[in-house]
Amino acid sequence: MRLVPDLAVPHRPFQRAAGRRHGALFSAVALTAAWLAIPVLLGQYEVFIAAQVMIYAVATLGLDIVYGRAGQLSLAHASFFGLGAYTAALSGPLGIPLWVQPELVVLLAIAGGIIVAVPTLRLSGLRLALVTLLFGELFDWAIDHSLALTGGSQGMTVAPMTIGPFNSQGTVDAYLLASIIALGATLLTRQLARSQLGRRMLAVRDSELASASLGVPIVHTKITAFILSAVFAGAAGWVYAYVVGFVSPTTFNLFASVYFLVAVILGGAGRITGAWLGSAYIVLVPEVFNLVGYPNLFPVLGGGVLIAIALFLPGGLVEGAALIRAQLGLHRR
Amino acid sequence: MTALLKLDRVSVRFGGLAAVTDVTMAFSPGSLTGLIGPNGAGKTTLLNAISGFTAITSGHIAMNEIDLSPLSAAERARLGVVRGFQTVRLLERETVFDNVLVGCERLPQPGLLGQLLALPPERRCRARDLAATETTLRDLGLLPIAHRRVDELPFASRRLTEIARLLVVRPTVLLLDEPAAGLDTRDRRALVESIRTYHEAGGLTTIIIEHDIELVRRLCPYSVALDMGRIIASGSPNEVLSEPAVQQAYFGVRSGA
Amino acid sequence: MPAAALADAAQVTLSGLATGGLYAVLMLGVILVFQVSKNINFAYGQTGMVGVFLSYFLYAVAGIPVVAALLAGLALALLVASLTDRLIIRNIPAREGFDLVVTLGELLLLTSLAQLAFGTNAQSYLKLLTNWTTVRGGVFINANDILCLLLGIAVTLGGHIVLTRTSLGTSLRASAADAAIAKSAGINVLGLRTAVWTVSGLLAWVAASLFAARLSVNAFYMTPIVINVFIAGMIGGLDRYWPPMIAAFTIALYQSWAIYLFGEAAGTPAVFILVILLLSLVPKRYLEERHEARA
Amino acid sequence: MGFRSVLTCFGTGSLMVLAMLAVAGPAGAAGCNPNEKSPGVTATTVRLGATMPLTGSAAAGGLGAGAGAKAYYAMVNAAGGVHGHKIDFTLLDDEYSPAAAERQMRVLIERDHVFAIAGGEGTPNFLAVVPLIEREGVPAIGPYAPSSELGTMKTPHVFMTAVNYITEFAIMTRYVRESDYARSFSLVGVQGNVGDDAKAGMEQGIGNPSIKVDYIPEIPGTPDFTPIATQLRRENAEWTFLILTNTDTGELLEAMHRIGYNPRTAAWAGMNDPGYIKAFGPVSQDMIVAEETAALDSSDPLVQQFVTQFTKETERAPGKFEELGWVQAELVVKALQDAKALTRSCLMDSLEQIRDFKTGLLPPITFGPDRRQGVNAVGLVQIKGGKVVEIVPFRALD
Repeated sequence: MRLVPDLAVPHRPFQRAAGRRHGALFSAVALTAAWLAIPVLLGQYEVFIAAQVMIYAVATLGLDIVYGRAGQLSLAHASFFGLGAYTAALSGPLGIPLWVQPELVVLLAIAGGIIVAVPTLRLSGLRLALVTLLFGELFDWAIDHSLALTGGSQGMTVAPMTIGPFNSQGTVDAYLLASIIALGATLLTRQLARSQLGRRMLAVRDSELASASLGVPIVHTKITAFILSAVFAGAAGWVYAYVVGFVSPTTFNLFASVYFLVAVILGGAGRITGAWLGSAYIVLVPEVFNLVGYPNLFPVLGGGVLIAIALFLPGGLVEGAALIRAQLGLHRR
Repeated sequence: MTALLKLDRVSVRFGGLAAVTDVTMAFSPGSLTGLIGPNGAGKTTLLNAISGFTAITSGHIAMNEIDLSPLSAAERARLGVVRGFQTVRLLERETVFDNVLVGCERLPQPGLLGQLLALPPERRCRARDLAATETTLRDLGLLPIAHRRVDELPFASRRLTEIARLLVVRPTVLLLDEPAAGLDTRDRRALVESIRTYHEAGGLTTIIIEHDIELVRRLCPYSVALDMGRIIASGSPNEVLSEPAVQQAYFGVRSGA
Repeated sequence: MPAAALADAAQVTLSGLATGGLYAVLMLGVILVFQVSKNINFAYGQTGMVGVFLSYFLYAVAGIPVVAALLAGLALALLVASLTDRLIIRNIPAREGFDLVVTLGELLLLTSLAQLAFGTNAQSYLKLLTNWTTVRGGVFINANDILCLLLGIAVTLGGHIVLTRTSLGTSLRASAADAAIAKSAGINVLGLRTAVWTVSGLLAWVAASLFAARLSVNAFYMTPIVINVFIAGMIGGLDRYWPPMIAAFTIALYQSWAIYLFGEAAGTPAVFILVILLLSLVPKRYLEERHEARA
Repeated sequence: MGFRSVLTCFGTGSLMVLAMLAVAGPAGAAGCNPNEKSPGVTATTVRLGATMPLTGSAAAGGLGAGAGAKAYYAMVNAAGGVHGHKIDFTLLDDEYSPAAAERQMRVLIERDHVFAIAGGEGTPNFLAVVPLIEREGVPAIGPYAPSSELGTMKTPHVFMTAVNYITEFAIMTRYVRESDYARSFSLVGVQGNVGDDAKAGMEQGIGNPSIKVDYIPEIPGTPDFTPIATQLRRENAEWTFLILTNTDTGELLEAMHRIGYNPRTAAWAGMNDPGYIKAFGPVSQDMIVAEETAALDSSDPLVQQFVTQFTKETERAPGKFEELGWVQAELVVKALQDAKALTRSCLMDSLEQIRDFKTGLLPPITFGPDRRQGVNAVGLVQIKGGKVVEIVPFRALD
């Protein structure tokens, strides 16, 4: 018996169960079909809503990185979303060319992520939450007090992004644009989950002591998580502004940040499917309430859902579904 | 043979409380040392001081002539000084496999973009890490439960998972804090066997805190007894246990409790 | 310094200290809750708000006598506070930040429920002495300011006396230090905990009522206030007593001076800058929260 | 795969969407085209929509105006509708929030496919939807959204009956200058377009560049007005003008009162409201308030007729907001009735033909091919002992 791994000798890579491969292929086909069906079968408004789900999914994936994976509670997530959105909105008046904007959004998000992350690295729990909250308030304040540029609380119109025949405020075009970043963000998150970086974050979340004992650079990992989450939110916000054509501070306030938390926790922290489910919830459920004429019930439900999930299903919907599957014996190994 | 790890008059104080006082020790490469002593003797504090979780008040700790004092716990871990905890700390919602895989942190890993974009170096490193993990799991008999979530496993498997995570990349110094606590006799025996074989094959330097004197007797050729933060005896476990000071510390305390 | 400027300065200081007094009332509730249950309740301000809204609704809309309306509002605040602990806080799983998340959920829930049930405005609430004013040396002294300031001082001193001089305080500190040991010493830890949460509801309701007389009121009005109180708590440290209480007064004074000197717009960034400065300058030892238990 | 090929693989649904967008471009005053295909019109109905604040801090306005409009449409429908088309009026809640208004307007235009936007309540929430309205080319008739951004050919689809705040404050300031010989003024206004307009109007009304207006911008829902009151006391102007929400106006006056600063005051039309006067009457004694819609106890037969008809429809007495919603609906129905056909271009054409339309509730309304501001006059009232006394009837600036 050789007990010590000898790294010089190549090993057979570890194989996952074959059944999973088939499952993944099946879901990929089904998702592609659904993606194609939405703009063909549904009306203009419904396609717009589908695009919103995808945009919010990108931002939710971002919060899932910093909170769901790295365990750092950020109440400034909507502000990063707003940072991207206002970059798009202000690019018109400030004359920033389109090709510069994505880089600018990423740079601003990195800068914002660092600004929030660095003072909070010494903190945890309540203090971290409060500093991020304060940062969010500061963002709101900055918008409110830069009237000439942003229109303050009245918000501002965003000129569409046009490239040849492409117009970001056209329904199908918006759907495509949202699909592109949603796909990119999902693939990036999937790769993050497979990488050592992703596992480092989980380690930092579950125990900083254990992480240190494994050699995980804790500070570095937290900053990376904050930056990645800010970049995801910023990118989503940037596309949001171009697709919706209008930005105002209420979309990016504390409650918006709490809704993102609802999305992450409802879906299941640290799970890609969870972030998508959560995003669908925060976009679609208000629509349903609106449809039946009670738009104000959504915040009530949001608060209730957050409490109920935290109390009764802390793993979120994804874990709940897994539990049900296990109960039904469908997934016996 | 020169010592690998040297502690020179190490003291740790918490406010007015002296947890460890003037401890001088040397551990040669490949040694396997049992650290014994009653509760509150300063064993865990000493382990914390070596692994960097507690700052030392005075003295020196050096490994291979490198002064460890200015290094953080994570930096020491990357030099190969790794430790386990009394309470098992795992990635609760992940599988045994992923928990062990995270131990590959101590191998060189690609940069941020390399990892996120799955560039070729990342693919190579991932293949390397997967292989190391699989081997370790097989060696420790964890392969059958590799894809179970750790939060649904019995304590013994969780403990073994934690140890696998430490061993997946060969450490230079392995520090274990009561690894057998909470295990039944059969699991203890298996654990002792795993540690012994790994130790012999890998030539790593191991320090184990253990309350189970029998286990120390079976496993460790050498042992050190601490009481009130000071070394009161050292030598083979049998020698140490027959020292009057150790008898006094152990049974004195026990009868007083 | 010209007399007018001096009068202005006194005015600003007085109004800042009055707000500080109410912050201190809230802070005592935050400290007590933190000590017995190691939790922060983001919905703390809303606990008082729902009480105020209910009493406003009963008094101004339903026409119920003012004392009955006030008692009903108080009862609601006490109920919400104790249920927050009994039904929610005690049952949450130990996951990263779930206590914060769950009370954020409650914040959202209470705010939107209050909006649905009572509408968003509770204007022209009880005046609570805000309409009594007297002039001393060019400074307009409002009776409500004095009331708030005195109440803040009384609560601060009273809290200190209860915590240090009474057997209740001893039990409290014992369960704060180690609930298990306190329990074995015969202290009814759970009962004490419920009592503390209920008292926090009382304090929140008192402060919310006084703020309602001073401020423009909507369902969110307690949120920025409670955030300031939490910030003061963060600066002072919630496991201590005097530093957070003093921080409560100081932050209110600081903010009203910042607003007076640099205009309404300066309020938010002034606090942010203060926090960032303190976090970067204060020694790390001071900021350390209790780490994970024994490694 | 190029962008176009992606489009083709989506099939006809998306192409129709694209075609619609192409048609919807900037319409302008192209004249009446009776054959144009307009959404929202069936053989028996014409669908109209509006968003108003039905919840939130400004809900009173939206609820009242909504009730007024619904009562008018009910009356018209009971009488057979417009050219045989019953009016199908959808009112959605915009919470007085620009973001919510934008979402709801999208619902009206993209999901419900309304023919036109009929009325509205609130400036920031309506300004937020103007780009969408203009992009989709939907006529919007008579929203109550006073703003200098609207009422010009920059926004050709929006037909304004609300006097903008420049005009309102210019008329009010001129009256104060003439009657009181006032020499020093301060203004507290909702920051942004609203406050800026009021300030510009005051400067116009003062007519003397050497007299400056001390302007303090305010954010709606400011919790503590003491700092603003202290600042006002420092400036110590004879007159303080206010353009804030009703609650904020009252709270600010109380804060001023607390610190012993009691200048003469004037405020925008919103304070001409029983709820406000009931809550803050004592601190608002002698305040001058603009009057945008006729007093409900006016002797004008048209006003009396409105009160009677509204009461008959709803079995309750109207308030100011109901009056506003009613007159918005009245203008919409007039334009629909005069339209040569129920297409958007013909509706626009019909609106442009409206000259000196007397409702009694608003000053006479006049639009034109390049005129989108239909009303330019306000009256003035004064709050005295918890009652409103008219001091100047509707008058235009010049």
